[in-house]
Formats: sequence, structure tokens, C-alpha cells
Amino acid sequence: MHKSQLMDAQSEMLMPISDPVPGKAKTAGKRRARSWSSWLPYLFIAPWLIGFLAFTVGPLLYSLYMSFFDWPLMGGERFVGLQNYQRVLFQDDDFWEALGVTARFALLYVPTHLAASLGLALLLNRRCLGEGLFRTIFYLPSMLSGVALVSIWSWIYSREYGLLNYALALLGLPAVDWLGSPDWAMSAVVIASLWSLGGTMLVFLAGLKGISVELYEAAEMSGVSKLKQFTHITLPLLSPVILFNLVTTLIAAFQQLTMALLLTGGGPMKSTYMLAMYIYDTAFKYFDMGYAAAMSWLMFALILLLSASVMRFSSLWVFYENEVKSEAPADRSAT
Amino acid sequence: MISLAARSRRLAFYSLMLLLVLAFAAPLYWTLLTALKAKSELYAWPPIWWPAEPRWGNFVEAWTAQPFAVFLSNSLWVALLSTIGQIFSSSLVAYGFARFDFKGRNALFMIVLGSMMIPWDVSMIPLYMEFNALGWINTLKPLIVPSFFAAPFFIFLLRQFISSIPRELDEAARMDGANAWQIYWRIHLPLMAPALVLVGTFQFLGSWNDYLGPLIFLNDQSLYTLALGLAQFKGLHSNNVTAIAAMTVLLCLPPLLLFFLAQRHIMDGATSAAVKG
Amino acid sequence: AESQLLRFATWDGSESLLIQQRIAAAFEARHPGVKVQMEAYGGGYNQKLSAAFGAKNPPDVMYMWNFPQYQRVLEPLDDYLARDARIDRSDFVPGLFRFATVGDADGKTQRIYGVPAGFTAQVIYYNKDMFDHAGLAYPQEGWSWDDLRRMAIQLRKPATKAFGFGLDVNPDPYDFQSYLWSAGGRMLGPDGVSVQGHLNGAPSKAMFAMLLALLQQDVAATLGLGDGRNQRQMFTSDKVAMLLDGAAFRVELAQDGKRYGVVGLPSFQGRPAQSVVSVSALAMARESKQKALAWDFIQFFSSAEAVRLRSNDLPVLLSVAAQQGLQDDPLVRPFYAMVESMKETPAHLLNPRWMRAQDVVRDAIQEVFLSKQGDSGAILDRAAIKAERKLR
Amino acid sequence: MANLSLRGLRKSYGTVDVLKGIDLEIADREFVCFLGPSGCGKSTLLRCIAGLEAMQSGELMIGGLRMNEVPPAERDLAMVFQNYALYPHMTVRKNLSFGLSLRRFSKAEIDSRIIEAARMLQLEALLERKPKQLSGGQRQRVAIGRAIVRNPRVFLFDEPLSNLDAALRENTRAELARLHKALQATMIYVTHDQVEAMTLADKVVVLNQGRIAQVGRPLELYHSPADLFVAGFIGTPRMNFLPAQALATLQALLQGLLPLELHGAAQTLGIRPEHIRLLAAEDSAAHIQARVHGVERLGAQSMVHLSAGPDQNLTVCVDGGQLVRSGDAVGLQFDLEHVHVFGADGRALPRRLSPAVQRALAQ
Amino acid sequence: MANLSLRGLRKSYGTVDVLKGIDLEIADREFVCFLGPSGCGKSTLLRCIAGLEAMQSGELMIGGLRMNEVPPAERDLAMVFQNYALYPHMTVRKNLSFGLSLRRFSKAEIDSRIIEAARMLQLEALLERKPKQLSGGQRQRVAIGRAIVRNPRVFLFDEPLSNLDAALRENTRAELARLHKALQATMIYVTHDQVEAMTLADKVVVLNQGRIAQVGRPLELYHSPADLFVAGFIGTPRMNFLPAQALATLQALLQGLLPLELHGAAQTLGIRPEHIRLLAAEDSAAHIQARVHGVERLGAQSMVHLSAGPDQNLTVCVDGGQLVRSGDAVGLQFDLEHVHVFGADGRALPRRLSPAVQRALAQ
Ligand SMILES: Nc1ncnc2c1ncn2[C@@H]1O[C@H](COP(=O)(O)OP(=O)(O)OP(=O)(O)O)[C@@H](O)[C@H]1O
Ligand SMILES: Nc1ncnc2c1ncn2[C@@H]1O[C@H](COP(=O)(O)OP(=O)(O)OP(=O)(O)O)[C@@H](O)[C@H]1O
Ligand SMILES: [Mg+2]
Ligand SMILES: [Mg+2]
Repeated sequence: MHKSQLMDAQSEMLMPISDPVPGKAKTAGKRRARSWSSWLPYLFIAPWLIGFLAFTVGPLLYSLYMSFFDWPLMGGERFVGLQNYQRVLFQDDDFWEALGVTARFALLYVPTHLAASLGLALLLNRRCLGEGLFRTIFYLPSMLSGVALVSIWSWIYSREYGLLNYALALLGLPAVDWLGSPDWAMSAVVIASLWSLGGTMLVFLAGLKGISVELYEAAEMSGVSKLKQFTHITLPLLSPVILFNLVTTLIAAFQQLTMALLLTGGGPMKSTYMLAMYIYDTAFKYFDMGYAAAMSWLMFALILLLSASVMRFSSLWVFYENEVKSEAPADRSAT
Repeated sequence: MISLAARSRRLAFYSLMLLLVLAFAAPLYWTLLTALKAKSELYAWPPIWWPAEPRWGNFVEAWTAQPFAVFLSNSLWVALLSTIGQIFSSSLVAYGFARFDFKGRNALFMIVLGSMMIPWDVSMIPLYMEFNALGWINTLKPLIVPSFFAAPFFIFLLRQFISSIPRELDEAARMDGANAWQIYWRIHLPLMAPALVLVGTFQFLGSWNDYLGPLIFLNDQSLYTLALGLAQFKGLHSNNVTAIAAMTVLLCLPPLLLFFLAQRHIMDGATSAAVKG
Repeated sequence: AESQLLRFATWDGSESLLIQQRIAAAFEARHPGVKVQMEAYGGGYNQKLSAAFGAKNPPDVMYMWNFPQYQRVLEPLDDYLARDARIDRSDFVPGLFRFATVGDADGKTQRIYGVPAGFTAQVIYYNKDMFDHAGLAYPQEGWSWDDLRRMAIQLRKPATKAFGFGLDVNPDPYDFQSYLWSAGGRMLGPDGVSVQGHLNGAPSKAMFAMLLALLQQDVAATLGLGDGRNQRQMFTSDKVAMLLDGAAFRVELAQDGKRYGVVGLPSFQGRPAQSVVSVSALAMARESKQKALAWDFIQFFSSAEAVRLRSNDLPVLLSVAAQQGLQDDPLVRPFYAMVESMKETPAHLLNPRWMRAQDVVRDAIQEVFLSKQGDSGAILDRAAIKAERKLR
Repeated sequence: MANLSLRGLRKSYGTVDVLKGIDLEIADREFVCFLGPSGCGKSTLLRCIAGLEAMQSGELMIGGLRMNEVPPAERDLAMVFQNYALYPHMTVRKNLSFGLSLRRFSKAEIDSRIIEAARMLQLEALLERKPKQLSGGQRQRVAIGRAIVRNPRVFLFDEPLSNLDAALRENTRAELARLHKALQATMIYVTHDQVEAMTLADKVVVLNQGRIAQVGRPLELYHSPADLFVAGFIGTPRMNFLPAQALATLQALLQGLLPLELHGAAQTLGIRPEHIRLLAAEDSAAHIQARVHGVERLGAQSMVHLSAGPDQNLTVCVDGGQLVRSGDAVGLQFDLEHVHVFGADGRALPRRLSPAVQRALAQ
Repeated sequence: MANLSLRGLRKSYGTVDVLKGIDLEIADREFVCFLGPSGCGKSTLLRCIAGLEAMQSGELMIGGLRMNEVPPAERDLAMVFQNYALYPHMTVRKNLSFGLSLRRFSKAEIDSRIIEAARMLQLEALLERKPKQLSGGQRQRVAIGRAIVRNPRVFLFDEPLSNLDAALRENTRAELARLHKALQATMIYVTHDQVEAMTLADKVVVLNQGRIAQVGRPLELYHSPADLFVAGFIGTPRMNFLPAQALATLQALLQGLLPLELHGAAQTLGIRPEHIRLLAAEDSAAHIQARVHGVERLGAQSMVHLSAGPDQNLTVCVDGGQLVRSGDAVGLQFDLEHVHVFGADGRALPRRLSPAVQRALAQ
């Protein structure tokens, strides 16, 4: 399959289609075509490539460079080699603590977020009256800027005057100190973050819309229950989208900043103090840029590792419609 | 006509939807409520669901407190241009990654994914320096131009979507004499419509609500975007809740409207009936 | 004349920003060809400023409070002050310049890096309506925490969820220093390195215990979390009768037409109360290309004319305050009194690395007040050790 | 019991009326073929029966029970979709077993059914492939397989053999016939292949533009088409039509065919290509004269295209061995017992059936 | 000039060898049909010619130029895909015009071509619909239309008529034949319908498991199949095969057919259903005796299934009017000039062709 794709690519061209022309012109055209076509894919990805080189690589390398310095931002950097990394890994309890909190958050957030947004997408995928309105409303919280969301949530979570405790009281349940108790704060942040699942939900929805109705019809005819249709048709065919959402949600979980920063400020008692916030504080509160850069790079490596392993195992469960896995082991090198 | 079971199923479905609507609309409703309240009503207990006398004037007051009209036009420029840029550049790149096999493709794609994970904090200052060197600081360029160079998130998203467009369509177009560009432009772009609506929505909202970018790259107030204007309006010391709520409501109206108009393009079966089998 | 652009960064928004724009306009009127570019960074002030400094593209003049942190990139102003006859340091509220004064790297020479533009001390605001409703007399200067506690108990109304006093359990540790100082404690020793024996000294612990008791006995509302974050609104909407706050709150209350009074901080165990003072000052970037003009602006900003315009701030100039009769205004007098009460030095002026340790203190404060069942003494002991480590 | 009964079934897509009132009875265990031009509504009718498409009005009964509101899954039908609708992510084996594994069949039972279906459809070697790795005909066979492993009360086949080669088609056709006998299920079968319809069906339903044109046993349609449409549609090559008035000789022919009172009504004569004999030009037995303008040789037979006058084209089917050339002038002799007569409204006029035809129909 | 020449073309998917060395010459303006069982590689071969599939080895020349590296767009071919591959987001009109507008045809030219194609395929009323709103046959017609509006040097049709009804198919077939004449393009046509192959093709290529089994003019394949596979594959119902040794009478028959020296090699006799006559049982002209075990009535003809011994099943094609019943005992008379003889390796032994057959082949 690898080879055939390669050939496909090679024969794609960006030249106007000429009429059949006599031999000589043809060969010339052919040569031009071949050199063109080997460049062609790069032309398509050029926007990213250029942008990446222009706006990402430089700053990235610079931050790597910074991570080898004691860099107090306000002047006077000093080369310290690997000291920053050593300090992060071996001397900084706060880093590990924040990492633990982040992991806890990710563990709570990623599955619930994915499940909830998939669930909503499934509901929205039904033809029904006012579906556009439903879509819009479910997406609403995602449209609010972080600041607005946070003030809303502090109102909802307020121990004394909060809506949530009001509701609990109506149900005869005791009030919960959502943001004031280290036991609840994490759940509070997770729940609040969940409210903005609109984006993920829409991605799922668009994915669902791409699954041919006929497959469900066929399954329906075979008497396959809705649940089995979901597990055996929807999930596999949605798997590329699930993978996308999984990876991006994972990344988002690790980079989570706004909600916790604004809602709890990392507290109470650091129960929601996550890695991204620690890096943020180190950079913009303590002005310790070198150290922040080192932590950033470690976090980057960590996320990369996680995502890479997710991607790696994805071949076991992700089904790509257009990529048939060939039995030949020799061909397995290509995706 | 409709059986009892079907009817009760439908009833259950709509009740569930209604419940969810309540849950999801609550935030904005509360914001609206806050915007209409008098300050003394903010902490009324038990909660009130509609202010005794709604103060629509709060909106006018909030709007005129700052040159929000200027901010609005800046925001629109930034959001619209970057949305256009993002839609085209990302789909182009995604198409490149999805439909070609070329040397280093997998490695490059891993880099695309990887660059999604770069923590923003530390590359911000070097980026600032770079834009400064380009003379872009205190212009809208840093907020617009990078979107013309495809964001990893969207590349990844679109690539996943392209992977479900039947290759037979590419082949048919090739037979019809379309070159790679035309296949992208005439076949893939329209077929990606649902996903492009997402890209557009996300990018528009991202630009619209972006606070950090404008904060860092803009100095002059006449260039501020709404989100920055709002944050700055909030200030460090004052906490004018009603005005902020009013501005928040105003701020999310344009994206709301746009989204409502765009979402109908997230329709089903974009590629069904394309091929048999 | 060629037009000159002066960049001026401020963290203010709303009305204060408008006032500053008016000052800038007045300055421009006086300096033809000069345009003052107001850069209002709002809540992102620190981040924006650090990025701008980091990229060596800072504004010429900026609001500043944490001088030790920014010291290296700021222009020392001693010479300007010395040379400029327009500025009379003795007219400034005493003690304010101390906040803009930082020791050099060698630790010997002390230099001034900013000219004060605003200040506040902490006082107790009380809600006259709530007091009247409860039939209570208003607090008087020279009162004590016991008085406060008694009043609070009487003001407490569980039905409407109204409290007599609100305690910020998630405070800026800087502000929290008022409590500790009033008890004879502090966060950081005068040597700038020892936290142990101070944060967890007996006076500090006593203060913590007293405050914790207020919460535990449901006398004080827990502020600083949830919508307690908007503590001022809670005061305005009659949920909290007494609130510790700075001068800016006056402006909001005046706008809302709220009936309120202010009184100095209560004394603890017979000691005179002490408040921290927060000072904002104008500073000049060391990298500025137009230092003369920048200085002119700074000077103008602190001139009587500008100070009068800045009606949202307490006047930094005694002469202006006197002119406006503020020293006699019962709603202002306590601020000046509390400024004078300050004997201690805020921790951040003692050690430029304090910000790191400060977060440890913040966590400790939260832990004491939120864990509630925990042994506050032990918490403070642990925090002191950790904070000290951060300072090294 | 799986008899179906459709009453007044209507269906439209937006403004496009597709089914315009279908009334049809299908007996239990009957094998019914739907025939009709492309786009006439066959698939739609099937989908309505399956319950995949809601009808605008009308009633559908299966086994005497109203089915309109019953979801497809509960109707106990299996369907082969015209465009297969294979599960792209499942192997052929999974595609086949998917519907079974959910009904808690034992592993052994499932396997044996799959093996049986795979054998019958010659899919044994392909069981582990995914649909993308199959040829068009192979995919179609998987689609058939998926239906037959299910063993339902009613089968719905939508052009199930269209992509198979002749040999395989013949085979599969035979297997389906065998299956029909063995399973005792009702089968509804859409096809464009008349041989299929003729050989398989107990009853053929001819549809035209959303209406039923005729229902009858296969030979009935062949020998007594109800109208011009059915006459022209059934039989390949198609029936030749001649205006009754055009040629005096034809007028004379009517004598033996129709009751006298109907002679005036006769508008069109129809005669199938296989019922015309080619004679030498001017042979006195010839009914009309014509000139050959084309010959298609199919091996066993040849199709001779002739013209008998302006706009009077005919096709005649002759033995493959017979020698005809383009340009030849020939005489045509009509097999009188196979001449059809149609009125002005296009409906067939009642003609006398010869004993041979009567016998054929009686069989 | 659009003659094609394929040399040693090989193609495999992973470990599946699909084309195992194809050598084929197609002349300019020739109409070539590919026939072969499902899955034998017809579509793959077409895709290789189109350039959509890279071949593992071999060479493809069009008009004398090597095409292996030339992209599809430049080969000047049009293709009808077996699975249509319609652009789902375009209306029928846009689907048809897409290829033309890419080549910058004038608006008027595009319109006139579309109108012409729509007329020919009876798509006029559907031009503004999207593929989703079409029936299966209508989609297929759009796919055909998309190719023919293009007017290329070479057409590739992959089972283009499989979903059309008989009448429409006949029509379209005729139009394609006309088109072929008018456009003077080379046409390559995959079909399972032998009538199509026979009527349309100048040359038929029979494929079997990735190899070419025989190439020849249609009647050549019918009358002189090269081997058992082709003999069995061409002609419906399929040829009857009898072991040459099984019946003494058959041995005797060989006399007239084969040179003496080959008699020993003869392993299998083949005789088509249409070349057997049904006689009364024990009629002395009968070559063998058999018993009817099934009759399929198709109208004009009936298929009689007989058994002449254990595992000796035959099919005979008789006139539709002839009266036969299951269980009848009959005699079978073989038309000797149509008996085929095959050796042990399955290849046909050179038989003497009767003058009639020779004439037919010469035409
Ligand atoms: N991607 C693939 N991987 C493995 N085998 C494949 C793949 N695609 C096709 N094949 C096999 O190649 C063979 C030839 O396929 P092709 O589509 O050419 O058949 P065909 O002659 O067109 O058959 P049909 O008449 O059924 O369409 C088939 O046996 C098929 O199973
Ligand atoms: N979604 C739709 N919107 C509008 N018209 C439709 C839609 N689906 C089908 N049709 C039309 O309904 C008619 C009947 O379609 P149907 O698929 O039942 O035809 P069919 O008899 O199966 O034809 P074929 O033999 O070509 O498969 C067709 O004319 C078709 O164009
Ligand atoms: Mg159909
Ligand atoms: Mg094929």
C-alpha cells in the first residue's frame, strides 16, 4: 500500500492538463512533472512549514536556550547548564506535587469530558425539532470567555449563596464547600471545565454526521440493538475522531490554566495547583524564566510521551476508512 | 398514528433535552440576570430569577464606559481575517498530510502534533521579541498573520476528517482532469464543510475571546480588541460586576449569532451516496 | 515640532483610567508635539510588563508597586528628584517613598525608583444600615477585636445569611500582614531571611487562633472563595457588616450611594493596631529613550494639579489633602491615621525573593482557615520552614 | 406466517412523489419479483416494507399485523441493499456474523451458517478481508450473505446479483431458489434481469412511475401483458409495435384475434421478435415486407433489425445459424397466436388465447 | 491514435496477486469487452490502464507512448467507476460539467454536451438533484454521463449498465455503440452481460484469475472457446460438459469431429444447451437418453434441466411453446457441428468447423 500511495502522490500534479501532444514535448512535460510532483506535497504543507519555522521553531529554541540559564527576566542571565533540570527533578517538591495534581485532574477530566461530549453529540445527532437551537445552546458555555465563566461558577459554587448548594438544600442534602474545601475543589474545577465541552461535542457531532446512515439501516434490519450499533458501528467508525479528541483533551488537561487560575487560584491549599499554573507563576510572578523554561520543556516532554503512546496504540483501535492494512509485513512501515 | 412506545420515547428525549438546555443556558442566563440587576440585588437570598426592575441601562452604561465601538471593529477584523486564514491554510495542510505520501511525512506530522503541546508561557517572550524585530508589536498583525500558517490543532482535526472521504472521489476527479489543487479546492473543501464550520467556529471564538495575545502584542488602546477591552475595563482594583456581566453578554452575541447561522452546515451524510459498496 | 510618543502603562481601568487620560491630555497640552500613549493592561499588568521588559521593549513610564522585583530594569530617580525643584518630597504623605526605595545589588546604596502616585492603608468599613437595623452603635476608634467580635455576633442573621464580619481566607499575604503586625507578629524577620519564629511565633499564632475561632463559631463569613471573592459586593448587598479593605472601596460605595463608615483597625490584646500600606508609584524604564520627557511626566503626575484630578485616590500630597479638608473627613481620616500606624516593613521590601515564600504563606493561611480541624500551630511551623527554604 | 399486505401506500420525498398508492398482496412463502424501469420506486417500496422509510399514507401488514409503527428490527426481515451498505471496518466474517452474534446464537451455529453462506457465495477465501479489499461483485456477495445467514421470515433483495458474472449469477440464483424452498420464507426481489424474474418468481410485480402496472405470474406477463408499458417492458428484445391502421394486411390479421366489435378500437399491434419468422422476400406466406438494416449476432441467436416502412422498425430474433445480411429484403411472417392488440388508451384488448398459450399459462 | 498495448502487466495488493502478467493489444477505435468471473481482476486492470493503480511491473503504451509514469489526467481517458464515485456535493449537472469546466470549455459547449448526455441517459429531469436523491440506476447513469461528456481518446467502462432495466440498458447500449462510431474513440468495457459483450464488442478479452484466458471476436469465443474455462464462461445457460469416456455413443461421435490421432486425448465433450434437441424417448436419432428434472419457462424459451446419469446433469434450451414436464423421459440429439472437445489439460482440441460455423466466424 505504501508503494501505491507513493505512486499516487507522484502522479498528482499541479499542471494544467494538456492535450495529447507529440513525443518530444511529452517527455519534457514528464520530466517537469516528476520534479514538480516530488515537490507538490511540500507545497501543500508549506503554509504550516513556513509558519512553524517562522513562529514556532525560533521561540522554541530560544526557550530551550533559556532553560540552561538562571534567567531572572529583569536582566542578568547566567549560564547554569543542567542545573535547572536537576532542580526540577530532584529538589523541587512543588513540581512533583503540581504534577500529581495535574495527573489527578487529567484522570478525572479526560474520561468524563470525552464521555459527556460524546453523549451530548449523540443526542444532538438525532433529527429533532429545533436541533439547531439545541446545538447552539449546548455550545453556549464554550462561547463565554474564561473570565465570565469563572464569575458564573463562583456564583454557582458559593457555599452560602450558591445555586448548587441551593439545589442540594432543596433535595435535603447538606451544603458543600465546593471551593473552600480541598476535597471538593478539584471536583469543582473538573465540573466547571466540563461545562465548556461544546468544542469537543461539536467535533464528535461532525464525526457522527460523517457515518453513513445506511450502515445503521443495515444494522437495524439485522435487529442489532441501539447499544450494539453504538459499540460496533459508531465507535469504530468514529475512532479517528475519538483519537483526535482524546489527544487534544489530554493536552488540554495538562495545559489547563484559566479555569483553575481564576476559579480557585490553585487553592485551597494547592489542591488545584497544577503544573501549568506553577510554570505560569514561576515565569510571571517569580520572574524565574530559566526555571520556568526548564519546567515547560519537561512538561512538553511528558505530554509528548503520553500523546505518542496514545497515538502508538491507536493503530489497535482506530479505523481509517481509506487505509486498508495490508497483510504484508514489509508494507507495515507506512501509515 | 404514532405508537405509545414511540411517543413516550420522544417525550423522554425532549424532557432530557430540556433539562440539558436548562443546564447549559443557565450560565448565560445568569450573566444576563446579573447585568440587569441592581448592585443590592446581587446577593439576594434566596436567589431571584428576574430582577424586580431590570436595568437595561446597565448595557448602555457599560458600552459607553470605554471606546467599545473601536474595540468591536478591531475584534471583528482580527476574528474574521484569522478565521478565513485558518480555514484555508489548515485545510490545505491537512489535505497535504492526508492525501500524499512523501518523504518525512510521518515525522513532520508528529511535529505538528508535538507543536500542539508546547506550553505557551515561555515561548511568549521570544515570540514577542520576534514580532518586535518585525515591527509588528502594537499592530494587529501578530493576531492575524499566524492564522494564515495553519494551526496544528486544526490540521490534526481536518486530517482525521479527510481520512473518511472516499479516495474514489479523488480518483474520479483525477480522471476528470483535476490536478491536486483542484481536487483540494473543488472536492475536498466542500466535502470538509462540516469540519470547516468547526474550524471557523473555533478560530473565530478563539480570536474573539483571546485575551493574552492582544494583551501582550498590543499597546495602544485604539487597537484593543473587545476581550482585552473588557479585561482592562475590569481593571485591577475595581470590580463592577453588573457592567462586566453586561459586556460579557454583549461580547458573546456576535459569535452566538454567527454560530447559529453556521451550525446548519454541520449536516449529515456529506459523503454518503458517493460510492456504492 | 516632531511628535514624540511617550508610553505610559497603567493597571487601572474604568473611571481611574479616564482620570489618567485627562492628566495625560493636560500634559500633552503643556508639551506640544508630545503624545502620551496610555497603555492600560488591566489584570494582565504583570504579565504584559514582564514580557515587554523581557523583550526589551518596555513603556517609558509605568505604574509600579513591587520595586524590588523590577529594580534592575528601572531608572533610579534620585538625581532627577534632587535636581527638580518642582517636586517637594516633604509634601508627600510621610513614608511613601520608602516603598519605592530599593538597595542596590551591593546592598549598600539605597536608591529611589519611583514617585508615589497613590496609597492606601487598611481600615474597617462598616455598613451603617446593618448596624442601625440591629440597633447597634457604630464602632469607634480605639476599639478592639473583642468589640468587633461582640458586634459581629449581634449582626449575624442566619435567615438572610448576613454576617457581622467577613474574613478573607484567601488573602493577598501582603494585606494579611496587617493582622500579624497588629498582634506583634510578622511574616518575615527584619533580617529578611528568617521566617521561623515570626510567622509561627506566639503573637502570630495567637492572631490566627483568634481569627480561626471567628470562623469556627460561625461569627465571620468566609470570604475570598466562591462568590466571597466579590466581598465588596457582599458588603454592598448587606451580607457583611464589617469589612477590612483599602481606600479604593470608597469610590464604589460612593457611586452606589451606600451608607457606610470607616474606622481604624481594632487593637489586639491591647497592642495598637498596625496596617500595611500599599503604595503605587510611577517608575521609569531604564531603557527609555526619552528620559527627560518621562521624568517630566512623572513629575507632572505627582504635581498638585494632577493629584487634584485623581479624585479616586487618596491625595499623596499633604497640601492637596489639606486643601480638600480630607484630614477632617471622617471617611478619610482613618486612612491617614493607619498610614502613620505602620511601623513594620513589608516583607517584599526585605527580600527580593519574597514572592516565592509568600505563596507558601498564602497556602498556610488557607490551610489554617479551611482545614478548620487542623492544628494551626503545626501548620504554621511547617510553612515557616518551607518558606525559609524558598528564600535561599 | 409472513404474508404481506400493502394498502394505499404513498411516499414522497419533498415534492417528488415516488410511490403513488400501492396495493399489493403477497402470500406467505411467496417469491415475488419487482420489475420496473430505473427510478420507478422499487427500492423505495422495499425500504418502506423494511420500515426504513416512513410512508406518507397507507398501511402495511405483515402476518396480519399492522407494521407501520413497528421498528425495522422487530419486523423480522433481512435486506440486501442496492448499494450493499457493508460495514467498512469489519472483515467479511464479521460482516456476516454481526447480526447473528447479537441474537445469542451459539458460536458453532454462527460458524456453520457463515461457512454455508460463504460456500454458497464462493466467499470462503475472502472471509478475513475488509470490504475495501474486495471487488465489486465480491462486495455484493457479502451483502447477500449478510442477509441469508439471518434466516428471517421475509427477505428483501434489491438487485442482489447485478454485479455478478453470468455463471455465478446462475449459481446464486439456483441457490436462492433452493434457499427459498428450504427456509420457507417470503422473498421479495428487485431485479432488472428478466431471466431472474421469470425463473425465480411465483409472482411478478411490474412497477411504473410509482404505480403498479401489472401483477401476475411470469408467463402471464409475457403472454398477456395488461398494457403497452408492460408489453414493452417484459421480454428482451422488446416487443415490436405496429400501428394497426398502418398496413392493410395487419387489419386483416385481426380477424382471427379479436371479437369483431373491438376491431375499431385496435390501435396498436404488438409482436415479440421471437414470434416473427424471416422468409424469403415475396414469399407468399409473409405478412409484410421489410429490409434488414442491422444484425447482431449473439451466438445461439441473432437479432435482426428491420424496417418495414418509414418509422416502422422491427426486431426479429432468429437462430444464430441463419444467414442474414444488412440490406437483405425479407418477408416477415407473424405467429398469429402471439400477436397482441392494444386500444387507444394503451390497454390490451382481450384477445383469444391459443390452446398452446393457454396450456403454457395453466402450467 | 489511441491504440493500447499492455506488456507483462502485473499487480498485487500486498500478498494478493491480482494481475499475473497481462499482454494485450487494443487497436485504435476498437471496442473491447473484458469478461471474467467476479474478482478476476477486471476492475484492477482498468484502474491500471487509467493510471489510478501503479503496476508492479510491465508496460502500458497508449498511442505508442509509454504511459507508466503519466498521471491519469494526461492520459486522456474517461472512466465510469464500478461504484460510481459521484461527487456527493454537486448536482447531477455539476457532476457532469466538472471535468469540462476544468478543461475550460465554453459555457455553451458544456451546456450542449450536458443536454446531449442527459437526453441519451434520460436524466433531463434530474439535473438539479444531488446524488443522494437519486435511485441506484440513476446514479449509474450519471456516472456514465460524466464519462461521455468528456469525449476522450479512450473510454473505460466498468460495468456501466449493471443497475439499469432491460429497456434502458438496450437503449443505452445502442447509444454507446452509436457514440463509439461517432467519436471514434477506443472503448474498453467491463461487463458481466454477455449480450452486451457480444453486441458491442469488436473484441472480447476473457480474464480468469488475473490472466487472459482468451482474446477474440465475440463469435470466435462462442464457437471456438480456447479452453474449458472460456467454454463454460461464455454463453448462458452455460455449456454442458460430458466426460468423453462416459458414454460409448459419445466416443462414436468423435469420429466426425476430430483427427483420429487426437481421439485418445479427448477428455471432455462440450455442447451448448441451444445445440441439443429434445426428442421423444427412444427416438433412434437420440444420442443419449435423459430424464427431465426441472423446467424453467422464460417465455420465448424454456430451460430444461435433465440428468443423463449419475452426476450427468444437462441443460437444454427449447422453444417456449414446447411441452415438457418434470419427470419426462426424453432423448437428446446433439448438433454435431457444435460439439466441442477438450483435452486433459482443459484446452480445446482443434475440431473441424462446419461450413456454417466457418461462415458465421467469417462475417
Ligand atoms: N485492496 C485490496 N487488497 C487485497 N485484495 C484486493 C484489493 N482490492 C482488490 N483485491 C482483490 O483483487 C481481485 C481483483 O479485484 P477486481 O476489483 O479487479 O475484480 P473484478 O474483476 O473487477 O471483479 P468484479 O466483477 O467482482 O468487480 C479480487 O479478488 C479482490 O478481492
Ligand atoms: N432523497 C430523495 N429526494 C428526491 N427524490 C428521490 C430521493 N430518493 C429517491 N428519489 C427519487 O425517487 C424515485 C424512486 O427511487 P428508487 O430508488 O425507489 O428507484 P428504483 O426503482 O429503485 O430505481 P433503480 O432501479 O434505478 O434503483 C427516483 O426517481 C429517485 O430519483
Ligand atoms: Mg433501486
Ligand atoms: Mg470490478
